[in-house]
Amino acid sequence: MMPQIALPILIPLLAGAVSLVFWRSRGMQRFVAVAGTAGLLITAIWLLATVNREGILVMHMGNWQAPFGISLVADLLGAIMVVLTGIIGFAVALYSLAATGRGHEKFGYFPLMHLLLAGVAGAFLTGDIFNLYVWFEVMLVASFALLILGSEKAQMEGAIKYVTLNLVSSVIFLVAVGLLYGMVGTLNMADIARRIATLEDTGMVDVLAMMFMVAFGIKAAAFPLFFWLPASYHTPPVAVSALFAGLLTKVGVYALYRVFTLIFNQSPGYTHEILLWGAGLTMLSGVLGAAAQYEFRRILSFHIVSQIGYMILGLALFTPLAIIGGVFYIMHHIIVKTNLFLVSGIVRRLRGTYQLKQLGGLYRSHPWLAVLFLIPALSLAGMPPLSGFFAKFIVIRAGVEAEAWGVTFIALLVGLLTLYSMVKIWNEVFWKAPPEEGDIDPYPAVGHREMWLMTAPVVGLALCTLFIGLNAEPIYALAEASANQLLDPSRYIEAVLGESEEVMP
Amino acid sequence: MIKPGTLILTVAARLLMPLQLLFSVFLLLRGHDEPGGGFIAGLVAAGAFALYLFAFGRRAMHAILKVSPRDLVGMGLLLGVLSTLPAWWVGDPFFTAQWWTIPIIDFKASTPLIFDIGVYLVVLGSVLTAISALIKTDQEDQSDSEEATWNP
Amino acid sequence: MIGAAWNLLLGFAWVVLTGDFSGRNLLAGLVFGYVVLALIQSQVPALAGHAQRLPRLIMFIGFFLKELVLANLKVAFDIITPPWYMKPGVIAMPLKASNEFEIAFVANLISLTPGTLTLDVSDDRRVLYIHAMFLDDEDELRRSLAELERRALELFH
Amino acid sequence: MEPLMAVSIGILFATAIYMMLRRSIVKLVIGLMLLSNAANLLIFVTAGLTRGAPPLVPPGMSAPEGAVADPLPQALVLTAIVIAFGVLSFAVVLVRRAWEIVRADDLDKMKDTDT
Amino acid sequence: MQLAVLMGFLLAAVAPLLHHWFGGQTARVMAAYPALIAVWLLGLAPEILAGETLLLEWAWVPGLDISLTFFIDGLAWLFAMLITVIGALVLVYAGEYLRGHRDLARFLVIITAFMMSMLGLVLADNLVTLFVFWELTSITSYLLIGFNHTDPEARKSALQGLFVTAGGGLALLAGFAMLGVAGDSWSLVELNAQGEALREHALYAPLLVCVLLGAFTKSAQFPFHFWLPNAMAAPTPVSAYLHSATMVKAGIYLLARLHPSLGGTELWVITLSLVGALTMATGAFLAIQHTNIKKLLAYSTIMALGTLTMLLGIGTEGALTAFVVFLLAHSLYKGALFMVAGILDHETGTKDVTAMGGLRPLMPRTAVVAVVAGLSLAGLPPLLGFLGKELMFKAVLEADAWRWLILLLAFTAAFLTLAVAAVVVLRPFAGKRRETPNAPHDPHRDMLLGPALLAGLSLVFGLAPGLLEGLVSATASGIGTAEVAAHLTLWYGVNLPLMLSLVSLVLGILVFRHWDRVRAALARLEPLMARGPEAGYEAMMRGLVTVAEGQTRVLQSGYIRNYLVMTLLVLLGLVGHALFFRHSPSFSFSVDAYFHEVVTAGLMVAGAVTACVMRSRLAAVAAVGIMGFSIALTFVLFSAPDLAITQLLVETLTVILLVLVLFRLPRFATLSTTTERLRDLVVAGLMGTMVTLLMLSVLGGERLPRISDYMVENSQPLGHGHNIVNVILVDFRALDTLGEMFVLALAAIGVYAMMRFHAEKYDAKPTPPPERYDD
Amino acid sequence: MSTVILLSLALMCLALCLAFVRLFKGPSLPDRVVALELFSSILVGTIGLVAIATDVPSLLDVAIVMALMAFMAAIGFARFLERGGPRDD
Amino acid sequence: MIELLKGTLILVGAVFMFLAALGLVRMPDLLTRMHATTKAATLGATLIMLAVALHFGEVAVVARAFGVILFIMITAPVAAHVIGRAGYFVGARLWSGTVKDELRPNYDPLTHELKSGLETQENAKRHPRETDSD
Ligand code: NA
Ligand code: NA
Repeated sequence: MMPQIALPILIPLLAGAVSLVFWRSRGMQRFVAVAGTAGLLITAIWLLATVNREGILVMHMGNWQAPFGISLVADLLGAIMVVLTGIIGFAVALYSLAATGRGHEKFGYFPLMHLLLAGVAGAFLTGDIFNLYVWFEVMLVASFALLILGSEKAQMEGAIKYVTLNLVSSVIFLVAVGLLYGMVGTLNMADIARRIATLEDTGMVDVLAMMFMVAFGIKAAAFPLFFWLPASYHTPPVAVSALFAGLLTKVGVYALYRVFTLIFNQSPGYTHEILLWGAGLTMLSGVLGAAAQYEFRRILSFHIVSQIGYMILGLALFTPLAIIGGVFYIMHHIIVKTNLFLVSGIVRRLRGTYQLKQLGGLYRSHPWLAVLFLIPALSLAGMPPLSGFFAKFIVIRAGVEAEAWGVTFIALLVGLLTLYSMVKIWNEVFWKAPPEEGDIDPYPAVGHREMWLMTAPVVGLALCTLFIGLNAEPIYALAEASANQLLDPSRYIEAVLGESEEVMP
Repeated sequence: MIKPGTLILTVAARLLMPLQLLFSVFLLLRGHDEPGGGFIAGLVAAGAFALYLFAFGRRAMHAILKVSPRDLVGMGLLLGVLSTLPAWWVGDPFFTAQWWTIPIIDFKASTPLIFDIGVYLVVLGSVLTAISALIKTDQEDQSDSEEATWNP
Repeated sequence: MIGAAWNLLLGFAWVVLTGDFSGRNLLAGLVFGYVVLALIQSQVPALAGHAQRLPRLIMFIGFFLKELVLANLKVAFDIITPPWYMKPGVIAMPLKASNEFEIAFVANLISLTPGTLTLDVSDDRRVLYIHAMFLDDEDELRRSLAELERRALELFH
Repeated sequence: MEPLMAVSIGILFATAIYMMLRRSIVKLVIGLMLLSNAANLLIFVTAGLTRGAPPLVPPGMSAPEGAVADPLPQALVLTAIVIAFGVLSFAVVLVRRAWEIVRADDLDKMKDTDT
Repeated sequence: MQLAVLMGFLLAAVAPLLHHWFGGQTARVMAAYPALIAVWLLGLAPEILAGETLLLEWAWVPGLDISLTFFIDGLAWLFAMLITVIGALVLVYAGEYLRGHRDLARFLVIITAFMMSMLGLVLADNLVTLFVFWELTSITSYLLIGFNHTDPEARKSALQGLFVTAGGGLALLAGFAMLGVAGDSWSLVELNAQGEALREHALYAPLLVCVLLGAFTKSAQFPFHFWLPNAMAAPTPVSAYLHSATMVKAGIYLLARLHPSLGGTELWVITLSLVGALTMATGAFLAIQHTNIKKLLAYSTIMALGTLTMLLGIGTEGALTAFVVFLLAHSLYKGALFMVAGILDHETGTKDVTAMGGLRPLMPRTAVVAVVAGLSLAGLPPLLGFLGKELMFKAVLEADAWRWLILLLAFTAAFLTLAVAAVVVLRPFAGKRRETPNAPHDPHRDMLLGPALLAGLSLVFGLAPGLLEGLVSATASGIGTAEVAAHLTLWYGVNLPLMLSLVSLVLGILVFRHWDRVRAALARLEPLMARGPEAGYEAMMRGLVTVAEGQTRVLQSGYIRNYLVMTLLVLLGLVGHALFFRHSPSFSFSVDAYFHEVVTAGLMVAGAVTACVMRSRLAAVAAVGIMGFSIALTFVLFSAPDLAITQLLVETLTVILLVLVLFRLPRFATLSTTTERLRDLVVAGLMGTMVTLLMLSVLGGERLPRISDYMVENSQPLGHGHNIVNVILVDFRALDTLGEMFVLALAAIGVYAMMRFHAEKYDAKPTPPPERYDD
Repeated sequence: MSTVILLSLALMCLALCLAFVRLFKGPSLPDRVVALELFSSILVGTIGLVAIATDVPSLLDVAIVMALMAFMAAIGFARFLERGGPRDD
Repeated sequence: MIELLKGTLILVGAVFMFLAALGLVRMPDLLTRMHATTKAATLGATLIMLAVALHFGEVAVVARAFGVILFIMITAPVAAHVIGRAGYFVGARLWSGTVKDELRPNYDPLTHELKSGLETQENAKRHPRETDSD
């Protein structure tokens, strides 16, 4: 028994339950917030190390052999994603200690955060398609609740769109699962993959592939299904935004990777071609959205969309290098995007607004913050030698190798426009003189402890970005190994179901 | 001020609530063998308390519940998660059912049952949390504009 | 004493519900009944109910069933036939029943009897307001309602 | 019966979507309710319908005699119903709070956060 | 060497710390570092000048064939020397120029990082590594240009420079990717070894275009030249460094570096020579229009860059020799002149040459330096600039394609440059003394050290060009495909180039004499200039914002209906397409149903439809209740008691909840028009049809055996339960159930928080200000 | 299934339809609530019939829950009315 | 014999159910409709449950069938009372053929006080209840 497969789910669940039991005790909640996310991170790293050493790990929950029970499966992609979840969770937990109001704490901020992480980790580790739906819902409802915490007008308006469109996505997913079960009579993804290969009518498989594509496309905020994201991500407290920005859409991307490598790999000429179009338009439309914005978090939100395009592009090209690029991109993006949101939070804490027009002068007053912004910002724009460069480079190289000129061109162009947005922020927030010189610090000084708590995770994430950039080889090797697993689904299937064929009733 | 329930309703609630609660426990315990189980039982119990709430008001419901519905939720979740752990102790994968027979009353206890009880508590706690929050807010709003909304 | 009666009742309900009439199950039922009662103890004032009145109960059930069926037929006839024979109205019926439980019991019995429907109890609990379908002979109706109440109250005294 | 149910479920979906496209937030929520009900029913029906044989093992036996209804979709639907209940409860209250805070029932008046 | 570069970055990072320790001496201390590297490079000189090359291997990301391997040949060595030597001088100069400036430490950070990036760029053997340093120079130069960041012009210029160069950088990345793919190698050494194959490759043309885009933008070639003069917003040492030795020459370096692998084709020759010549002429032409000394110099830089490009395009042995000499000459005199310009600016407080005059007596030493450097710029003997120009004319006359056009452009550039040189040197120092904002005098020796040294070298190499022969040969051999043996002398005899020089001298003097009139005449061309490439750039940026706003307005409209419709249409489109074109729908429609079953289904539908048409909210709720109860009955009819119970309990509780909630909500209003309703009906109807078709397809299609058979068999024996559904819920699939209870709990927390917590009313802490979306 | 049961089921279904008609027509909210309440009562009977027809006693559990819990909806509606919720019927 | 009894119970039960529904549709006002539904439906359900008890004949099932009867008998009148009362007080219009209304004059819509018409000075006040406001 290898507990590390399930612990990244159980620890945040337990942490969530414990902090709910102790909802009256602020101290306990804060302690559990740090301890729980740290536990998640540690077990996740443990898991990744094990998977890296021993290959795909499987735990049959309840000791029911696959495909009868629910199996947790950790392949490299899953394990990587869980580690990222741990990193983001831990960073945001630390940040939240300083940035979260007492009201938010009292009304369930920390339990919600734990459970969001649990949902995300569960989605990454489950090997069962319906169980994936369940974790999606856990994650979703946790995000609903986090989104409205505080009940402000913008939050409400954003939440209505967020909730509605995500529920539509859930329903499409659910319907697809129902139809799939009707066809193949199983829910275990490895088993589904094996059985689908035996179907004579591949047409219906493509039909189902389309349903999954739309369902996960909404979650991933792909074009033209991303509306919920820019409508809502800038409304909640910033730590929440950061958590969402880092993890939620990536779960959708992960799901796309999972099903379109494992299950729907029969007719890539059809399915992945559509993904390719989606990827290109997603990149473009997201980045254009950002170009029109003048609010810190809105710009960042639209960029999530455009970056999702790159990740999907990796999947859509469906070559080994492209998948490597996609995985690399996901790793890079999660860290960088979260970090940018956290920086935006510090900026707002210092200046009281997210509006670029009303900001300025931070380069002079907080040079360290400028550096901390510049690292993730340039990384996001794909500037070398930061993490984003390698991510973009691999994807583009894959695009060139696959001779997909159109999307490669878009990918390059979008890189430039991303740089434009980041520089816009830099210009307006850091370089520009503050709008009113005399009124530079309208908000009381930030306490030392508070600032330290907010800065520490930002520094940590920036170091991650730098590390991935300067020492890309291990990360690349990891992405490569993960891509190899993804492109050879038989390894996954074998790990889950064993080699015997007789299991199929 | 509107009275929470009429005489007939309050009496009926007093009679029905224990009956429904009992029935919910019954559904919970035999759910493994016949229709029922934690969810269904929890929903019935929630219905019972909702009836009591409608008949006697929020404070009376809290008085009879003794703990905060949020505590129920927390306890239920904790129970649910903890019930997966004994398997670890034995070396099985999480969630592997463990069965014990309690000697004197010859009762078969098991982790699935504990799990089901967790579900029961969560369902009960969640529904009551929601309903009582709604009603409490209504009450406050009502006291803001006493009587103003009543126009038969 | 009353608590014990309730306990017994709940235990019995348990047995009925489970359909398992073994002694052990009754014991379990009594335990659960006890738990439930303990939960609601503070909310339940004195209740009148005596199990030894069983024969009366059976008689009453017979009476009630007869009323139920006959009156139902009367209403049914009016429903099926096109013209309305009914003369509905709301009447106030003075109550003999004194405690809440009795009042509620009587009120519900009246509601269950076709042709009459309890609307409400006055705030001082002395009058029951009843909607009746057939007020052609109001006195007769009042008499039969009083009879129903009398028989019902017998169960408690 | 399944084809007939398929048509019915199709109509349920249509009504749900029609409701969701209204401008009133309350209708939106009702639409969501219809939608999730329709989806649950779809899972149930797609797995195949069986009359008079619930997936219960008779007392004293180790397996049911004869074929019983597929229990797995039932379990899935049960889970889905409860999840939908939770989610929709949230949505319902959200709508109410949104109305209280934004003071508009009209979804067209809730577009400030986007543009 | 790699370590040296990396340490350099580290040095940059700790500059603030050093500044803390050394104060005003920091720049000098830090200048020692590039000087040291220069010394080390000098140690390599014997081997390099002998034509040997050095390959210093260093792994980085082997998985991607990315290495930090450095390759040093003549070309790299020359550039590295220029970078480090001029770099050290600029540091010393800057330390004085920016003395007491509050951002001196930051400046040192950025310029050191920039220097190291340049160094890495010219030494890198790997395409990707080269690109990494390439982009680093873009970023650092962006930060340098925007150094005076509170000035909107500086910010704008910085952005322009970055946008143009980074845009080109992306093209370059694509080009490199294609190059790597085409050559199946990422090492420049290996790529250069297989030039033939590359030039034949199908990707040659696109990759060349991409690479050229990168190089041209970086090197401010026409029509991307406009960013460079704007970059003069930078503090003077920066400009000096950027535009003499370094960043702008990165593109030139790259072209030279790739010459063996990509050069020599018709496409290459024509593009480079024409673009180069055009750039030359444009630069020179624009230069004489300006009175700002930095702009004058900047445009003349553009002219020089054009020259270099053109020479690479011509690509003959003579052209390559000319290339190296011109490159060196330009680096020396332009570095010196920019620093002189900085001194003038510093001392007089103005950058306008027309506002200066008669400074020679006041700043004699500066004047000498200026004159020497100016003469080199003018291409007059006995300075290196003269040699460069002569060789250039010679090379142009060897050009294969478009010879006379190129010659005309080159000639024009030459005499205009001469005029510029005269303007830059003579206007400030000669003539009548003019009053300037500050009282000028010779600057601190640190500031004179750099220009003096560079001007001196111009003179030394001009007088003794033989000193350079080894270097030029080595370098030109590295660029060309064959060995080049350069013989340099100041006097090649009376030949056509010399004639051309003479004529240009005369014309140049004429232009200088009538400079004011020339400017006035050219000013009339202003409207034409307004349509230049810069205007195109501006229009593009405006267009970007317009398109972006338009797209956002259309897509992110804020109307949830539009979002829903769009989402559903995508679903309909994709699924519908797959359903009809990938799958041939075949389904049997046999209805075997009892009356009561049909009625149940009908009631279910009727309930739903009623909920839609009801004008009363509570009636709609009741209708939903009917639908729910009918569904429960369906579950009963088809053997799902657990489901039926759950459904009806949930339905009941939902009704209660709805009623509690609706209490506060307004009544339904009719808000949509008939058209809208019709549209929605169509969408809804299509969706319903699609769902039905999907279900029928699955129901009538191939169906594999179920895993649930196992559960039915083993629920009692292994799960110890008779209710199989419940055994699935709490045992087989307990993980689902665990998730589900958390969903419920989360929903409850959410509801609770929504009802009870309003941050605005609640907030206990006065700080931080309430989180809110501010508009 | 025997004719009696089929006939009865048909009757019950007609009854369900009639209840639905009242719900549809209203005219007032209490009328609709009464219809809903009746609907659930008829369902109890229908479930009993189905239990007999299919010989599955466990369906009775559904009937019990229905008998015990379905009236809660009516209570909810009544509470709404009594507290003076805005009526739009 | 049992079959016959069962069949009769079922059929009669179904007929009563149907009548209840018919009454619901046909009756002219809220209160008279409620007359039709509450009783007939209760009776119908009772009869059918008796048939169920007969049909299965096992103790467990019989007990459950009686459970249903019991619960319906408890809940149906309560529901009827609650709806009827709410409907009446909220202003449901009575049928034109209604002959008398003794409640209306005793009800004060502003204070929601419902008098009995038999008040003396000291008992005119509302009885205190052990419920809180809600
Ligand atoms: Na169950
Ligand atoms: Na009649």
